[in-house]
Formats: sequence, C-alpha cells, structure tokens
Amino acid sequence: MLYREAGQFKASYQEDAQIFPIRQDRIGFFALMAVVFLVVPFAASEYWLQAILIPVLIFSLAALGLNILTGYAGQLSLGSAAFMAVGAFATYNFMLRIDGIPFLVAMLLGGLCAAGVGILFGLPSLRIKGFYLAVATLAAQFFIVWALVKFPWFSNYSSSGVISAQTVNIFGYAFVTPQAKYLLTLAIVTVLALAAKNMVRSTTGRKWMAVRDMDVAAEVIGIRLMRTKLQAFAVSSFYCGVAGALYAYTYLGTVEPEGFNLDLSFKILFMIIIGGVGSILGSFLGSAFIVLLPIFLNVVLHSAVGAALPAGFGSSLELMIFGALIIFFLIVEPHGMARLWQIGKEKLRLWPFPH
Amino acid sequence: QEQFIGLPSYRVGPYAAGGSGIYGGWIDYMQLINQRDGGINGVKLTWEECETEYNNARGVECYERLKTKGAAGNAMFQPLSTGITYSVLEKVAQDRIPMVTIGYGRTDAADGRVFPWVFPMITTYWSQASAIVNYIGSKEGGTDKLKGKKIGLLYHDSAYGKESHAIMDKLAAKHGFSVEKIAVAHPGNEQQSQWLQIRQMRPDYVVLWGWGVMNPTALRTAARTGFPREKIVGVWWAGAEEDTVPAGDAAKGYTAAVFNVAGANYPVVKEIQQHVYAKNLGNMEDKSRVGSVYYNRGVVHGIIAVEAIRIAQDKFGKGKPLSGEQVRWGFENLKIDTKRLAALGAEGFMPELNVTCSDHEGAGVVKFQQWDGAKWNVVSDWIAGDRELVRGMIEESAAAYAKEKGITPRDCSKEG
Amino acid sequence: MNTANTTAAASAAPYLSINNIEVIYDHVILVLKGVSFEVPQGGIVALLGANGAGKSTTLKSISNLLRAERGDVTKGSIEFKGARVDQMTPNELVKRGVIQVMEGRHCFGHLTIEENLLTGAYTRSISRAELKDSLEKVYHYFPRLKTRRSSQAGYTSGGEQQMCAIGRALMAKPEMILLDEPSMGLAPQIVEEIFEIVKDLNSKERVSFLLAEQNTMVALRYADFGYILENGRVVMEGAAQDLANNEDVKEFYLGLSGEGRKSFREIKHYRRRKRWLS
Amino acid sequence: MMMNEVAQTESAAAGGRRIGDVILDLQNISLSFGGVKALTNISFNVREHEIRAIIGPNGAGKSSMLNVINGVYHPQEGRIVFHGEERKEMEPYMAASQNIARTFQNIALFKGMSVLDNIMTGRHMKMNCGLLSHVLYWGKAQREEIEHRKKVEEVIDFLEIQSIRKTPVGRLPYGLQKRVELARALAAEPSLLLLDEPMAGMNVEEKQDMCRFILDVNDQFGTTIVLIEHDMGVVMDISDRVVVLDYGKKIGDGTPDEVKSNPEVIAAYLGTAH
Amino acid sequence: MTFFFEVLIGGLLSGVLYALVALGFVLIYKASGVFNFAQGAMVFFAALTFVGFTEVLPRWFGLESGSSVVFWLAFVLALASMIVLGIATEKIVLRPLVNQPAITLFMATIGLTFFVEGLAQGFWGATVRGLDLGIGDEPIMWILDDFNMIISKFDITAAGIALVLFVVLALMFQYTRVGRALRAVADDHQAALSVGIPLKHIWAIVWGVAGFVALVAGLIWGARSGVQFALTFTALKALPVLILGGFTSVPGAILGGLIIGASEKLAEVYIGPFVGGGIESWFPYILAMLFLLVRPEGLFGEKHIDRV
Ligand SMILES: Nc1ncnc2c1ncn2[C@@H]1O[C@H](COP(=O)(O)OP(=O)(O)OP(=O)(O)O)[C@@H](O)[C@H]1O
Ligand SMILES: Nc1ncnc2c1ncn2[C@@H]1O[C@H](COP(=O)(O)OP(=O)(O)OP(=O)(O)O)[C@@H](O)[C@H]1O
Ligand SMILES: [Mg+2]
Ligand SMILES: [Mg+2]
Repeated sequence: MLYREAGQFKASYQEDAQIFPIRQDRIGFFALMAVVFLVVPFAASEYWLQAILIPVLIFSLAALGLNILTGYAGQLSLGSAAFMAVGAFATYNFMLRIDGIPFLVAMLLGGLCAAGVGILFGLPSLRIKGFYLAVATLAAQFFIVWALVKFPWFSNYSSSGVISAQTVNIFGYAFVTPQAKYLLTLAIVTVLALAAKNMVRSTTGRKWMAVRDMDVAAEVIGIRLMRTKLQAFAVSSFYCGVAGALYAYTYLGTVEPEGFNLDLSFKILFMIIIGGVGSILGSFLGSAFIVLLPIFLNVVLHSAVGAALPAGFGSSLELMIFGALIIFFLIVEPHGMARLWQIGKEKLRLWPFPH
Repeated sequence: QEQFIGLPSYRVGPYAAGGSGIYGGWIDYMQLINQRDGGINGVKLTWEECETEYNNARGVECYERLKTKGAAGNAMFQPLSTGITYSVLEKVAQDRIPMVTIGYGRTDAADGRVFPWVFPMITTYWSQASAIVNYIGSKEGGTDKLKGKKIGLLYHDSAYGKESHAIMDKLAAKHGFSVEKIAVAHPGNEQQSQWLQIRQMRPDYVVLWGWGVMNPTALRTAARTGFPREKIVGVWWAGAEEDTVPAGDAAKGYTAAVFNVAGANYPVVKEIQQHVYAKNLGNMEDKSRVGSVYYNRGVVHGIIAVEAIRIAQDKFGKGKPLSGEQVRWGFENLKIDTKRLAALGAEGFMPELNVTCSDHEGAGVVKFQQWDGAKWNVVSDWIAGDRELVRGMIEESAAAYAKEKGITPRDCSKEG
Repeated sequence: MNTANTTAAASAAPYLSINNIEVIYDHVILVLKGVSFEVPQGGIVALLGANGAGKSTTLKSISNLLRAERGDVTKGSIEFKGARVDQMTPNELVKRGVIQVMEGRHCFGHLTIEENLLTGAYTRSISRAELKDSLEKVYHYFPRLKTRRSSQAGYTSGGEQQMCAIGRALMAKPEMILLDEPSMGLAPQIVEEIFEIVKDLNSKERVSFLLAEQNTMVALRYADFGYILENGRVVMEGAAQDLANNEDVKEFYLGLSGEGRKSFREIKHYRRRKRWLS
Repeated sequence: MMMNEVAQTESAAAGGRRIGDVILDLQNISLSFGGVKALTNISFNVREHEIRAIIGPNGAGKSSMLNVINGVYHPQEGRIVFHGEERKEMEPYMAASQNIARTFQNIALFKGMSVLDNIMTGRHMKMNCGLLSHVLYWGKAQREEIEHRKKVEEVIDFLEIQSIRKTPVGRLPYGLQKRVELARALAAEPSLLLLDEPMAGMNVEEKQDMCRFILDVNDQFGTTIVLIEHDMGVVMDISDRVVVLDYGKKIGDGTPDEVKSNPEVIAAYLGTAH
Repeated sequence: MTFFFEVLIGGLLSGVLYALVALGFVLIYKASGVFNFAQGAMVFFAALTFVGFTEVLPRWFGLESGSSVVFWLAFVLALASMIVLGIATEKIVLRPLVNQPAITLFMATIGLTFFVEGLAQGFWGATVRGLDLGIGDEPIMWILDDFNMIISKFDITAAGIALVLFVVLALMFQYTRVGRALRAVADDHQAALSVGIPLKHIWAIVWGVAGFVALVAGLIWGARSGVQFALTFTALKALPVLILGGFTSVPGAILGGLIIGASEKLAEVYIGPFVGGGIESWFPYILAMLFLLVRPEGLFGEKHIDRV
C-alpha cells in the first residue's frame, strides 16, 4: 500500500481542485521538474538533448494541441502538421520582417497566426462530424503546404523553399548550445502544458468535453457549439503553431513546407492515441513513445542484429514491428498509456492486495 | 585501424527504390576496397546504416547518433536527401564533419568560401538545367536555334521541382525560348490534365523535372496523348531504370541527364562482382540491379569518399583513421582526372573532378542517356552547362546567405 | 398465481447454472463477488436489486457480452444444459438458444424497425415463409412496431425501441432469454403485455427467462423464483411468492409498509437504507 | 440555495407553494417528420410553480413535446408563448438562457467526465470568466470556480450523490446516472425544469427518493416542472395537472383525478388494470 | 470545346479508378464502422504480391514467363494472400478491439498500414516493377479520327472492369441477409453480438472481399504507373471520393469518383494556370469539404442520428 491517500483530507475546494490532489503525485511532480530543469541539461549528452529530448518536448506540445482538439473537444483532425507549418513560417516571417522583434513575441504571433488559420479550417466542423471532418481537415493539410510552396514570399524567395531559422536571442542571450535550446523548449512547453491543464480543469475545458461527449445535450444546457468548437480549433492550432516554431527554431534550425506533411500529422495523432486521448500526461507519454520507439528499433535492428539481416530487410522489419507494436498497445489498452499509468496507480493503492 | 563512415540510409517507403540502389552500390564499393586492397593504405572502412525514411527529423537523429561513432568520429555525412542536408547544414560546421551532397542538396553551397563544410559535388541542379538546355540546343543544331522555341517544364510541385524555375527563366531570356511551367501535384500518379494541356500548347521539348512515380506516369501519359518521347528530356532523378521500366514501351526513346552512366561492363563494376559478389558479400538482394543507374550512382559515391580519404591520408599520415576535419581537406583537394579514373576502372563512368576551395562542385557536367526499351544507352559526351551564368547565380545566392547569417567568406587565395 | 408451475420447474434438473462467478471490469473494478444461482428449464427467474447491484453485469457475463466492455469473469463457471459456456462466443450461445435483450435498447439506429427484427433471425437458417411468420408473430405482439416498420430505429421513440429490442430477440426463437429491464420506459399497459408475452412464451413454448427488473411488483408476480442482489452478492433468494410476502422486500422493493401503499407525496425522509449488507 | 435546510422547512412544504399564472403557453402545435406526424394541433399551458405531467402511450409524442419546448425541434405550426413573449424559431442554447433546463429520456450525460464536472458544466451559464483567465487559473477564475463548486456541492448534497462525486459517469449504474442528470439540470437553477422519464429503471425505493427530490425542488425554489412519466402511481401522486397524448393528439387535460376518470384516457393508455 | 470534353471524359475515367480504391474503404466501413486506412497499403501489397508471383513462378515451376497460366496462377495466389491477410487482420487486430471507439480502430488500421508496407517491401523488395496486363494503353483510333479526342483503350477497359465490380458488390451487399448484418455491425458492435451475428466470420468475409477489390485496383493502377510504393498514395485520391459519396454507399463511391475525377481535371486545366498549378493535391478535398457543408453525410451516406 505504497500509494495510499488515506489520511489526506481536503479542507477546501481549492485544495480539492489542485492539479495533483494526492501528495505522492505532487512530490513526484516537483522532483521530476527539478530533475528535468536542473540535472538533465548537465547530465545528458548532446545527442540526447538534441536528437531526443528536444523533439520529444516539441512533439509533446504538438500532441497537446491535437489532444485539446481531438481528445477534449472531440473533433478529429488530420491537419496538425499544417498548423505547425503555419506557426513555423509565420514566426520566421515576423523575425525576418520586423526588425528587433523579440523571439518570444514572434513565436506568440506565429501561434496566433496558426490559431487564425485553425479557426478558418475549423468552420466546417459546425456541420461536419467524425471521419467526414477528419477527411475534411486533410484539405487544410494539403492546402497549407501547397500554399507555402507556391508563394515564395513565405520562404523569403529561397530557391529551395527551405527557410533557415534565425538565432534565438532573448534579453541578449543567444540560445545556441543544445543545453540552452533544451531549457528554452522545456520552459515554453512547461508553461503551455500548465496552461492547458488549467484550461481543461475549468469551464473552458468542461465545455469542450461536453461538446465532445454529447453535443445535443451540451447545446441544450446552453453551450454555444460554434463558439466552443472554434475556440478549441484556435487553441489547438495555437499550440501546434508554437510547436512548429520551436521545431524550426530550437530543433531543426531549417525547415521546408514539405517537412510538415501528412506523415507528421499522423505521427502526432499516434502520439495522442498511444499516449491517451484526453489526457495531458498522455501527450507527453505518447510523444516519448513515438519518438523513441523507431530509434530503439533502428538501433536494435541495425547495430545489434543488422549484420545478420539482408540489406533493406532490417528497415522493413522495423516498420513491421512499429506497426505491430502500435496495434499491440491499442489492444492492451485502447485508452492509452495514460490510462495504463492510472490503472497502475490504482493497483499500487491496493497493493499488495488484489482488490 | 578502421575508418568509420555513417550512412543515413532509407530503404523503406516511397524513396526506397533509389535508396536501396545507391546505398547498395556504395557499400559494395567500400566492401571492394576492404576485400581487394585491404582498406585504404591498410585502414579498413567500416560503416553503420541508420534508417531515416527520408524524414528530416530522423535524419537529424541519425546524424547525432553517428557523429561520434568510430575511432575518429564520423568521417563524412552524406544524407542523400535535400531536406536532411538543410537540417544539418549548420551542425556539420559546428561538429567539423564534411557533408557531401552529390546531385542534390543546397545548390549555392557550391561556393566553398561560404560553405566550407558542404560539398555538392559533380553537378548541381542549376548546372544540370543549363546542360539540358545546351543538349537540346545541340540537337537543334546549336543553342542559337533555340530562339522562338517553346520548352515545357513539367515539374514536381515541391521545393525540389521549383529549383528549376529561376535558372530556366534566366536561360530562356538568354537564348530567346519560352518556358511553359506545368506543375504536377505530389505524388503525380495521375497526369491526364497536364498532358492534355501540353498537347494544347505544342511545346518543342518537355523537360521532365520529376520524381518517383511521376516519371513513368508522365511517359505513359505522354504516349497516350501522342507526345514523342524523343522530345522529353529528364533530369537525373528521372533517369533510372525505375523510371522507365514501369512505363513499358511508352518509355522508348526517352532521354535523361545523368552524372553517372548505367552499365555493368565498367571494370570497377566487374571487380565488385568478382571480389564482393563472388564471396557472397554483396549488399544488393536483387543482383540484377548491379550496374543500374542508381547502383552505379552509389559506386560513384563510394569512389569519391574513398578518394578523398586517400588524398587526406597523403597529407595527414597514411594508414591511420582520419577525423572529419582532415577528410574535409581531402574533399577540398579532390582531383580525379582521366588517368585516375582509368586506374579506378571508371573511365567514362563518371566525369573528371576538380574540387577547389571556392568551387565545391568540381565538374558541372552531365551525359545524356536514352532508353531503348530495355536499357539505357549513352547518347552524348559530357556536356557542361553555362558555367558563368550558373556560377554567378551561385555566388549571388551564397553571398545573400552569408549576409543573413553573418558569415565572412573565406579568402581562398590564402588557403593551402 | 402460478405455484403449480413453480413446483414443476423447481424439480427440473439445473438448466442454466451460475457458479460462484466473480467479475472485474478494466482489471481493477470488482463488481460481482461470487454470485451463484440457477435457472430451471421452463422457469422464470427474477434478478432483483438496487441500481448498481450487478444485475446487468450478471446477465452480460452469461451471454458473454462482457468482454466487449473490457470486463472479465475471473472466477467461477457458467453452465448451460450441462456444458460450460463461459468461453463461447455470443454467436454460439445464440445458436444454442440463449439470447440477451440488453439494457438501454441498443437498436441498430440506421436500420429500419423491420430490418432490426430481421437481424434477430440471423442465426436461423430458415425459409422466407418461416421468416415472415416469425415477423408476423412479433408484429402481433407489438402492433406499434408494425405501423413504424419502415422508420429508421434511431428516430423512433424510446418505448418503440424497447419493443424493437425485445422483438428482435424473439426473432431468434430462443430457448432462454435474458431480459434486462424490459419494462423500462414502457407505458403501463405495454409492460403488462410484455409480461403476458413472457408468460405466454414460457407456458406455450417452454422458453426460460432470466429477468433483471426494477419493477419488482410485476416481476415477482410473473416469476417463479427470485434472487436479490446487492453489491455484487446474492443476499436473498426464494420463491417469488415468498419474496413478495417478505416484510423487508415489501418495504424496500415494493414500497409497501405496514399500512399499505403510501403516496409518493407522503414520503418525507430521504433515507432509511436498511440493507442486508452494510 | 438552502438545500440542506430541507428538514426545517418541511412543514412549509405544503403551503409554501402557490400556483401562479400561466408562464408557458403552447398553442396549436403541430410537428411532423417527413410522413410521421409526431404532434397534431396540440395546445396546453403550464402555470408557474406547478408540476405538470405529460403522459401517453409509447410514441405518443411526449418527448417530442419537450423537444419543442426547449427548441430542439421546431414545430411546423403553432405558437409558443413563454413569459408573455412569443417565439418561433429558437435554438436550444437560447432555452438555457431563458432558464429552461431538462433531463433526457436516453441519458445524455457527458460520458467521459466525472460526476462533478458534469454538474459543474450545468452551471456554466452562470460563469463568466473567459479563456484567458482560465489559462492562468488565478484570482478571479479560481475564485469563480470555487464559488460555483460550493453551489454544486449543495446540489450534490441535496441529491445525496456525495460518494460518487469523482467517478466517471460512464461507470455508474443507470439509476444513478439519472440522478446525476437531474443534478446537472438543477445546477443551472432553472425556473422551468423539463424531466423526461426521470424514474425509468428505478425500483420503488429509488422512485420515492426521486419524487421527494422533485417535490422539494418544486417547493423550495418554486421551480416549475414538466414531467413525463409512465409510472401512474407517481404521476397521480405528485402532479398538479396532467396532459394526455395519444398518437400525437391531445386526448385529455386536467387534474389527476379528472384524467383518471376520462374514458378516452382509460381506453388509450391506462387500460383496465389500473 | 473538344478540348473541354477531352478533359471531362479523361477526368471521368480517372474518377472511376479513384472510386475503385474508395470501394475498398466503403466495404469495410459499411461492415464494421472501421475507417480502414490500410486500404492504400493493401492495394500496394496486392499488386506487389501479384507481380512478385509472376516473377517467381516461372523460376520455381519452369513455367513460361508472361504466359496466361502464370498470370492466373499469380492472380489466384495473390488473392489467396489477400484473404489470408484479411482473416489474420480480423483475428489479430479487430477481434480484440470489438466495441472500442471508432478512432481506436482507425489507429489500429494505421498500425496495420505500417505493418503491411513493411511486410510487402521486406518480402518482395523495394524495387520498382512494371506490370503489363496486355491491354494497350493507346488512344482509340476512331474517336481520335472523328472527334480529335484522345480516349485511352486502357482506361475504358479499366472502367468497364470497375463498373462490373461495383454492380456485383452493390447487389450482393444491398439485398442479402449478410448485407443487413453488415450494416447492423457498423451501427453497434455489442448489439450485433447480442443477436448472435458472428462478427469474426462477417469481418473475415468483408476483409477478404476488400482484399479482392484492392487486388483489382492494384493491378489497374500498377499497370498505369508501375508497381511501387506510390500505389499506397492511391488512398489519398480515394478519400475525397469517399466523403463526397458517403462512407457507406457503393453507388456513392462511383458517383463521388466521377464528380471528383471530372472536376479536379477541369479545375487543374481551367483554374490551375491562374494560381500556379498543382492544385490537384488539395482541390478534391476542398471541393468535398464544401459539398459536405451542404450535405454533411455526403451524397448517399447515412445521416448521423442524434435524437434526444
Ligand atoms: N463498463 C464498466 N466499467 C466499469 N465499471 C462498470 C462497467 N459497467 C458497470 N460497472 C459497474 O458495475 C456495477 C454493477 O453495474 P450493473 O450495470 O451490473 O448494475 P445493475 O444492477 O444492472 O444496475 P441498474 O439497475 O442501474 O441497471 C456498478 O457499480 C457499475 O459502476
Ligand atoms: N427526429 C425524429 N425523426 C423522425 N421521427 C421522429 C423523430 N422524433 C420523434 N419521431 C417520431 O415521433 C413519434 C413520437 O416520438 P416521441 O419520442 O415524442 O414519443 P414519446 O411519447 O416520448 O414515446 P416514449 O414514451 O416511447 O418515449 C414517434 O413515433 C417517433 O418515431
Ligand atoms: Mg442494469
Ligand atoms: Mg419519450
């Protein structure tokens, strides 16, 4: 009975509405924060920071965005990568065209641009539902990428369509080392994750969920469907947009419109499904899983047993195992890793007794 | 004593056909060096593949993972993907690892003064476009005959396809022909409307700036709408067996630019058969692809890598593994003349190369091959583009980049 | 009213028997904690109990629909006609004659009422004429369905859907029907009719019934035997008649106190909640 | 809201309630779906503070009537006058702003949310912090949240569902879900409450509780209630007036006793058994 | 004007081929409510398996390569592989996921996509192959002579095959006991189980049929542009067709295909030049989306029922 909450009483509603009502969780959370902010930057190698931790954080943010839309507001979208692209290219253009604009401001504006585009492509959701909507969001995916390629102004007339991000400068400090980039990303992601948590535990989030669970009933109790759905589209796209900006500025450094393709959208969708639909924690778990799994498989199949396999077979096998593992995870727990975590905690609460 | 080379390969997905051929040829060549010569001056080559699926993010991960492997770190990085090239462009300079992009990547990186760590060798897209125009000119009886002609540019609607626009416009202005640009949306497995448009426009030639399934589809649809295949000239990503075989008879007569030719009769390929495949060490599963365009392109990659290391060893000490920085010097001083090519068994297989501090392209020429329904036949000698025009554009673009990034170009007259 | 029936049924060999089953949802939520009972052939057994006692869960574990809700029978066994059925698919069970009418209707919304009924006969390979006969029989029981036969079930009223769900099960010509709250949402005379149908099928075609029902009054009137479930355990059992006369049952489930039925307006206190278990 | 003071006000229950004027008047309502006539020319009214029952056989059009009242369905013909104002086309969300709340025949709770969140959602009309203050969850937004949580807890106490506060509603048994749905409606402090078969699937004891809740709401807050129910015992005991529908037509209207003795109603609905 | 009709007819013929891929989606959606994203991968897998067999059969059994024996043997073997794949999918993927939310099943099919793509390439290699069905891809002469329009023989034949397939399937699924059961399953898995519909058989049948459709689509598309990974992208062409026609309707798939095919070609020719071309990537999607604003369930799709 390691994980017991007996003896922890809530004396006020404020206490009861905390993000982590259980003490063990709170302690765990702060310990984790201390580690990721204070220990990791110094302990982790450049490879880990640059090739794993930063992308995991950025994808978590994108997954968080999609989770707000799909997990909380129930609107299935396959266009998240396109909104990331909007964020990345908008931020780039703000940095480029407004002299001396601080990076954070440009990033926020980039996010807002993505939010605007999100609202535009969210409009059909008022009439279209489910998979019909999902396919309709593909329109956003293809149209936005097409537009970014087609109008060279967006990429500042670069012949290859690739933009290369300016150096991030905040209060005169240039974020160039992997450590600095990691900390910057981590800080932004943490703030936005907290904001997301706050949204979903207040009326805003409850309205989203109400629309998701039963829109007729939601409307009858006075929720404006249009406003709520569009709000979800806006917030979600904002998150994706910021993730896109970070993708360009703290991760890859250079991006091209085609990098934000349908595959990336699917990847983000995977993250929330594997991680847990409608769960903040799930966005992080899913992102870590989807980023790490292929790398892990790659290392195992190419470095460890690679020599024994015919050329090319390793890569195919990697793909097969990846697909199979996703199916396996869905079967084991259709509600994602966040639910597994929760069940684990419930079991711990009872442990060592079975019930 | 081992020299490590990291290979960010891709063998699944839409790009797999090219990837498996090129990496196969490349690995086989390195295997040949190990088997036949016992390495470069006794230094064996080792390599590790890292699957990128042609995806930028995974390419970056591979880059980071591979860069510290081996005794002296990764000797060079050859991403075989323009996207990944851009993503690691700044990192290679920081990590001091040369990046080699043969026939793709960032065109203006040919200006070695601004991009000391990047080597877009043999030829760039712009040189190629210019060479294609020269080739068409030669078929018409001289570039002056191009005046008033109409060239259709059927391009893959992506950044890659659009690289052709600026240079073609410049060439059109210079030679007095007109360009009709027609976009094909990715993936391009349906081109009915594009070819009907072409039929309406009646261009004299069509330049096929395609990729993947777009190429055979273009040839088939051209056949269907009655456009002569002899009048279609493809780029080197549209000039492999993979692009013509699926089109069947429709591909007969189609010509494409290449910087390496197809064929298994070159001594270097024969030696691979003899030293590698005979010992069952070959990388290609489908052995019939040995000698194909992509395979041979891989062999070219191998030759260039090995020659650079050899030259660098001459300077930094034979018989020991080199760091990336040392290998970079090798690339910058890479000279492969006809004599050397003959010694390598690759005469006519690839062009001569002469890389310098300021010119990282080194050749800028292509050959043209025509498909006869069963195989590619070389139909031209090495044809150069308009070097002056191209170089001008490269320098202009590189200077803009240098300005944006605050880079002071090197003064090449002072380099050793 | 049907004591004769009761004795006859009680003496029959066990037909459906549930032995000490335990059910867990989602790997952690323990819902049934050792439930055992029997349904004799040709009997009508009522399963009573408050909300959440586990009635529906019990029925679903018999018909094997639990797995679709991520529930699992972790202990005990279920036998039908002497054979273990706990590992069978619902399809096999229906073929053996056990069918469940699920709580909350579950009609196929996009199919018409008639198509809904026809799917009920899926497991029977019968001629068109026989199918038509069965259909007519259901329409005879529920004339309302006939008038709505070509509407999509999703648009029909709650009661119509309930009739549709019951009718659909009848189409399978089962030997044993698990009825989950058949009276819910039905107008009073239809409730009576449904129980008359139950009685009719039971006496004419020897169909056995296991009813989970909140309308205790009616259920005990028609059933032979009853079990009272509370918190996942059987807390009381007996012949329907005896249960109906039990003082506690009277008070808790029939709303009858010493001085007879009390007006709903008169009940002042919310809670007594005397329970067998606590 | 003084729900926890029920005990003291018990004596006031009978007399505290005064049936007032007509607040909702439905005139000649007709509604059809394609060929199906759900309602034909129906008129009736609802007075302030009263408990108005709608009964009738299955498919008579009862639920459709509620849907007409709160704007889910738009009748093809007829007038609806609410608080003296006529309205024609109304969207469902507007009903909420006019203080009309309801429960549904097929439970329409928000399945993925906890009981508490469901009920809190019911109060959203009374909350006015915006997105940005929610993002911060500090100061006003937090105060508002807590203040409303208090009100919601009163409803929870009133309906005695304290123990399931944090349970996801999807896991609750049917009867409790019905109760939570009532709680969600009550949280909006409605002046007109529409209940669609609130007691379906309950045993007698639970029905007694539910009746008590309904009567108390009606007594304490003067909430006007329109109720659909098939249990005649309940209807006859607690309603003030009853409308009877049959095949979309009105066949009776009056006090329970009047309705009970109406031969047409007996034939169509009650049957001889009752 | 001739040009207009040429574009229009070409578009309609392409549309039929889009519809052919969409048909695979429709079958599975109708039968299980699963939006099977793996359909594109199945097309690829089917075509590759067929070509693979035409290559190895002559080697294994000394048959004459290119003969009709090889063709039909390869066809049968490829079909058998598709059926095995369908049955395996039912057993391993779908059965454990009965009654799960649609999005979970959708994700599972994306997982399946990866698996099938890996399997196909791992087994047969990543080489691009040609495929010759022996139907000439050349203009029909008399049309060219009389109307100066280019209509390909191949396209006409392919459209003919596709239409036969459509009619057969539409009849088979519309009026039979199985057809009804399929629609029931799509509505409510659990209720379908409760009335004794054997989900596993039904699903195995449907996936088998979808595999057959994928094979036909794969052969036709493969003959047009080679058997290669890009065949999986045919799915992207099919999606707008699917939503325009309605997820659950076979006739909807054809009509949607015709509309999308024709309008996308006309748009590319007449609107494309003004915005720089290449609009085929998104035009069908935007068109379908605008159409949905008018009819949210597509042309013949089932209405979303939400009554309270
Ligand atoms: N899918 C599920 N997941 C988790 N818990 C469940 C699930 N279904 C039911 N339960 C729990 O199991 C218990 C028994 O539920 P069940 O539906 O069997 O009750 P019941 O007796 O049929 O009640 P009612 O009369 O309300 O229908 C309840 O406490 C419920 O919360
Ligand atoms: N949205 C709709 N589309 C088509 N028909 C409908 C719709 N809503 C209701 N109906 C029909 O109108 C009639 C009245 O339905 P309603 O739900 O109002 O009945 P009810 O009186 O509530 O019955 P019950 O007691 O069974 O719930 C029914 O025959 C039903 O099929
Ligand atoms: Mg129940
Ligand atoms: Mg109703």
